[in-house]
Amino acid sequence: MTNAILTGLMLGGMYALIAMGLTLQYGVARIMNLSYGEFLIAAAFASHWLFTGWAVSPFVGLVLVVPLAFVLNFAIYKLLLTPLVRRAPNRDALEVDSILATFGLTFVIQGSMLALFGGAYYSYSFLAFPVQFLGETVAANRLAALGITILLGLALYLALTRTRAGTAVRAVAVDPFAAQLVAINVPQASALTFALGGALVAAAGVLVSTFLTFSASSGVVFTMKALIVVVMGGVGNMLGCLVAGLALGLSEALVASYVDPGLTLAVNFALFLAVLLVKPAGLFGRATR
Amino acid sequence: MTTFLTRRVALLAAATCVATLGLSAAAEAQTSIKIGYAISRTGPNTGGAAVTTIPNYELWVKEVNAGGGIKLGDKRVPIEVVQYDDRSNAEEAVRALERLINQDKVDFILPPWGTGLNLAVGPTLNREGYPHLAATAVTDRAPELAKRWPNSFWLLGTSGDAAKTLVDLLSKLRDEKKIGDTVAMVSIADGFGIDLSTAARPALTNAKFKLAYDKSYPIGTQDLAPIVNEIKALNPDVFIAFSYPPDTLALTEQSRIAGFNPKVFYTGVGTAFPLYKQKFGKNTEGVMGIGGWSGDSPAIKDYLARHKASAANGAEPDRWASAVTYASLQMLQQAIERVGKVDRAAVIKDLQTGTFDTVIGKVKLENNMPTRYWWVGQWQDGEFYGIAPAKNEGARTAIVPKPAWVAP
Amino acid sequence: MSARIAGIGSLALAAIALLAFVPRLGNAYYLALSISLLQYTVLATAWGMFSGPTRYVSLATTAFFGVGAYTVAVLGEILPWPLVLLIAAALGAMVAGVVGLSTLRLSGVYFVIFTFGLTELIRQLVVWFEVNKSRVLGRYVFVNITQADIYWQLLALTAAVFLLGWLIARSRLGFALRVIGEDETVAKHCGINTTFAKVALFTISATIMTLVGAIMAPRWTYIEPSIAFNSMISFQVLIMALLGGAHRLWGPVLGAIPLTLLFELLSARFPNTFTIILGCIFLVIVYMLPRGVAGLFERRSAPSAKTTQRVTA
Amino acid sequence: MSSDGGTPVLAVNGLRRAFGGLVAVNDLGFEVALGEIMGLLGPNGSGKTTALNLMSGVLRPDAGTIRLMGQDIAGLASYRIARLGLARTFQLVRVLDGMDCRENIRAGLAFQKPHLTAAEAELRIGALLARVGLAGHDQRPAADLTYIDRKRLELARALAAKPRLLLLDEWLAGLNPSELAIGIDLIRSLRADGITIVLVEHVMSAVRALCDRCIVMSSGRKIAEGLTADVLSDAAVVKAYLGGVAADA
Repeated sequence: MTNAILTGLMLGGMYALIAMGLTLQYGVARIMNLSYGEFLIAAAFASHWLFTGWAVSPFVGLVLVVPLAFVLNFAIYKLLLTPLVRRAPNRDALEVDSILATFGLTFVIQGSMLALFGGAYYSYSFLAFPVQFLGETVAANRLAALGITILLGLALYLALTRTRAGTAVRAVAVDPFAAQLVAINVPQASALTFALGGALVAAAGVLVSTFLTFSASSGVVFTMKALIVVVMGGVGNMLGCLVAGLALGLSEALVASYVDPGLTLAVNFALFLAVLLVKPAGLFGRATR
Repeated sequence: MTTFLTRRVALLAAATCVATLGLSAAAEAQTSIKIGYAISRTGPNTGGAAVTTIPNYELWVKEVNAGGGIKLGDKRVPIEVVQYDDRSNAEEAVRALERLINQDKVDFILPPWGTGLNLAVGPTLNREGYPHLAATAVTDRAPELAKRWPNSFWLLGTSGDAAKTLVDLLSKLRDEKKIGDTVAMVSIADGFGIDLSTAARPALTNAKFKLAYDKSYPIGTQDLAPIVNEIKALNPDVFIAFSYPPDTLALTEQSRIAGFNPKVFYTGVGTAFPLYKQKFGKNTEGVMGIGGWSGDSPAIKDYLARHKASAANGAEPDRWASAVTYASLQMLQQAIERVGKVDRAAVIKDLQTGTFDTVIGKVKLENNMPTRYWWVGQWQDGEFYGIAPAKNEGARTAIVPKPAWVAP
Repeated sequence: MSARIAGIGSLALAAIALLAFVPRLGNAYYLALSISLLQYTVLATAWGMFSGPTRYVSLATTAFFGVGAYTVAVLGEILPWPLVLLIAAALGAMVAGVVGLSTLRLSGVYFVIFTFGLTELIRQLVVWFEVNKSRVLGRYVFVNITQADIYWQLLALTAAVFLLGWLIARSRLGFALRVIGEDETVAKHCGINTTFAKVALFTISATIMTLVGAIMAPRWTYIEPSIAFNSMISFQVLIMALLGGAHRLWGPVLGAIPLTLLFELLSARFPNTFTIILGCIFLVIVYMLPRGVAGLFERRSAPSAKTTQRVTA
Repeated sequence: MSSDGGTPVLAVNGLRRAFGGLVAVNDLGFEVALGEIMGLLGPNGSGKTTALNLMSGVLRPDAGTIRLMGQDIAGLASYRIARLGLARTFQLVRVLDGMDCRENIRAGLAFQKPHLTAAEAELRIGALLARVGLAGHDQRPAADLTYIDRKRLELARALAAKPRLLLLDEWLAGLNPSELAIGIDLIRSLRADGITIVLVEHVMSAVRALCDRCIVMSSGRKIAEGLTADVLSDAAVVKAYLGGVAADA
């Protein structure tokens, strides 16, 4: 039992990690980023390249890749997405435009990765040894990823609730128009949040690459997983992200252990659908929009 | 207006499209042999195609053209390639082939990667009379399909055969008292995994093995730890996973971490990939998997070297379908050269009856299928050797029990 | 007015009659391309029928397409073809009705992702059923249906879809949907049973998608969940419809046809850099055509900028 | 209480609705008689709009009854309430921007039973356009209208349903003095057609000019009810407004 729960927690932590960046990008910057998973895979490739080519530990890689991703995403928001934000009269229109634009971006990034790395599977071994944790044997890399996820989540939570910039970001998430009225620079806050989301997904990519096999075309899997977690938790809500991620991870591990591994994903989706039917705005979403 | 406008736009666009295509498809005398293929460069099949199929197609074309081309009568003509991306989609694959045949008027077609796509393009290739050398499809319907489509050749065999060979090997090991009789089996919930597990289940029961665990998991499962942990608790002698590459890696990794080390550890597609060796290094020792090749044969050693030299980043071939794929290309070439002209019916006939000299040895097809396959391979000393069927030339003896996992 | 309708009607009939001769060209590739064009035309138009006026962005296209294809996989060899199609349509309508009733209260991205989740759930359940109950995954469909038959069926369906769409647009239901699309709260206060209207249209649209899946299935011989429930179809259809302009009945077609041809052209000319070029072209289109292709053809008397952009949404 | 007996057009009793801990409407009760114009007053946030939303079915009440012509409509779907003869306008004017003026009004009548024939409907739409002062604007997109014309169009749409009860949510807000005079005349003329009206309004001159009776809400509760002049001079009411809008009275 402990083992299933522990596995579920690690898996759920991974889901939450994957989704954290998107909840910022979508919840605050209002960009429905379909190329999200591609950014994750790009970071995974970067980590793989650093590790196998230059023997750079992924933890060090994190320090290199994450700031780079931040700058890159900031530039993407400023160059590609700002025109869309400007021309969109309302949130619905922006949603449609951002779906279309990031869908195009998906192809560009995926195509570039295919050109650079080919279509083959990639995987490497880092911290791939067993450790004892709470009396159970678990993989060190997954445990490390869970630890970093918790740290990142905590740091983000504190940043959002305890700092001025964080308060501004939360204000934009609730009502960009009203935020403008209280002298928050909404475009700037949105750009920074989008970039922060991009940095988080890069961190997720680096961590995930230490224990998952990936290829240039596996981005969409992560995009959809992230979207499901974000929506289930309530858009723009960090806590919701965490709870939804853990719920999915735990249900998956428990079903695999006690019911039938064949039903894990079905149960995952059923759980997601059930949550939305009961709470149409997600677990922690605001009831009306 | 609406419909009219629509059609006008459509026709205009279609006309542009046709004009562009027409230029590239100019008719010509037989100064080259035009070979077309549609392969998955994007989508979920990309991983498989990129390891097993694409490098071999490219290697073969490069080598043939470097040697002056394919011999037609007394002259050699180079190969000209037309290729498309089927986007891992059955509909795209079918349409791409129809385009290769009707627009590009290619002389021969190389098949797509994977069972599903090979089956999807089967009727088209049959209707148009192109030889269909399916080197990456495993299906129990292969004999029936070969009868239905006499132009199709199923070089990788049937899942029933694969399962039976594996069970025969296990029975022999048990008779030799090397293993007990509890088996744990997992399979991926996809055509491959289900076909194989459906065939293996009765075979195991008939051979009086005890199936302690028998479950499937969906494609895209991110963490296989619960499965491995549960199986470890059952302490089986034999672990069988009919898995796909990402899961093959994950199952191996998880087993190593959980310290699950059964006497026989067998995993599915991906075990024979170079990536497997790259990732697990010394820990590959004793791991069994689907496929294998005669690693000691000079032809294979030579092929391995050439593949490494030719492929991007010096990638190695996988130790199963790669060699078969390359062999299928050699067969095609030899058949064309024996016929001496682009006569597809004659080439099909030659493929059905002829004997071919390939990297996997002499091949003679019976009912459009080879008579020998490698079904079980094992990593021994950094190479994935075929171990069953034992009657195959170059078969090694299985190392059982599997040595303990070592720290990486 | 009626003269105009008669004119359009006879033009449409003539076009269909003309298109019916495509299989007679004797070129399997043109036939295949035409099938592809029709397939996406019908799917995108059906998508637009529901999503255009209501502005619900649905990713469930694949779910219905897959249900249709799988119905054929299971029943195709057993029952006569018209009956198979009928059963497929009924199944699609049933699923759509249930889904519609339970989900249409979700809004925005919640609906988008829900429909995606639903597709995956249906796929997972089909897989689980096949694995554990029928113990086969991947079914073979050997039915006696030629490519030309598929083409003609799709052509008939295309005609039916446009006729249906035209009739709906002129009906009270169509008007109700336009009002809902403009402002759902107002719609309710005008006495519109918004739930009924949306579910009805969702069901109609889904039934058409299911039929497309069923008609296309015999083209591939072999059907497994990853082929039938290929989520790329949902994305492609959505993009085509949005690009064409989902707010007009004939909008999606303006996205479906150029995009299908573009995909085709690019994958032929640039098999290796296909994706990059496609992505770039895509971005350019998004920035250059903010109102979809349909926007280019619309009357110049279009209202102020503010409204025009709302309509795109 | 209505003085002329008979079933009141609207009878609200014990109405309550809370959002989390905040009780937006608390034990609200009142009646509106046929042909009456009743003012619903109160400072911002006092629960007026919530009350309107409860009556028109946007929100479900936690408790209480709402009777329209004697029939309890509490908790019914908006569209059912609309078909029973209740129409409303919105605090922030809502017209269908993508449609022209005729279509906007058609939206108001197309879904009412019995259905009109096309010819009848067109006739009625024309009459309504004239009635609210939009004659000649038939094909004009609603988005191009001025603020006052948007208000007129919204009213015409509400009237298209031939409602028995009309809820006007700050319909006169934001109009300049001459527009205000026109607006007041327009509403007054509705009464002549036998339409009963509940008027939520901050413009006190309009309240004085139009309303027979008023109720005043504060913090979700009714704090005053009676003839308009009496209510507006009530000490509690003045205190609730704290000199805010009352100053303009």
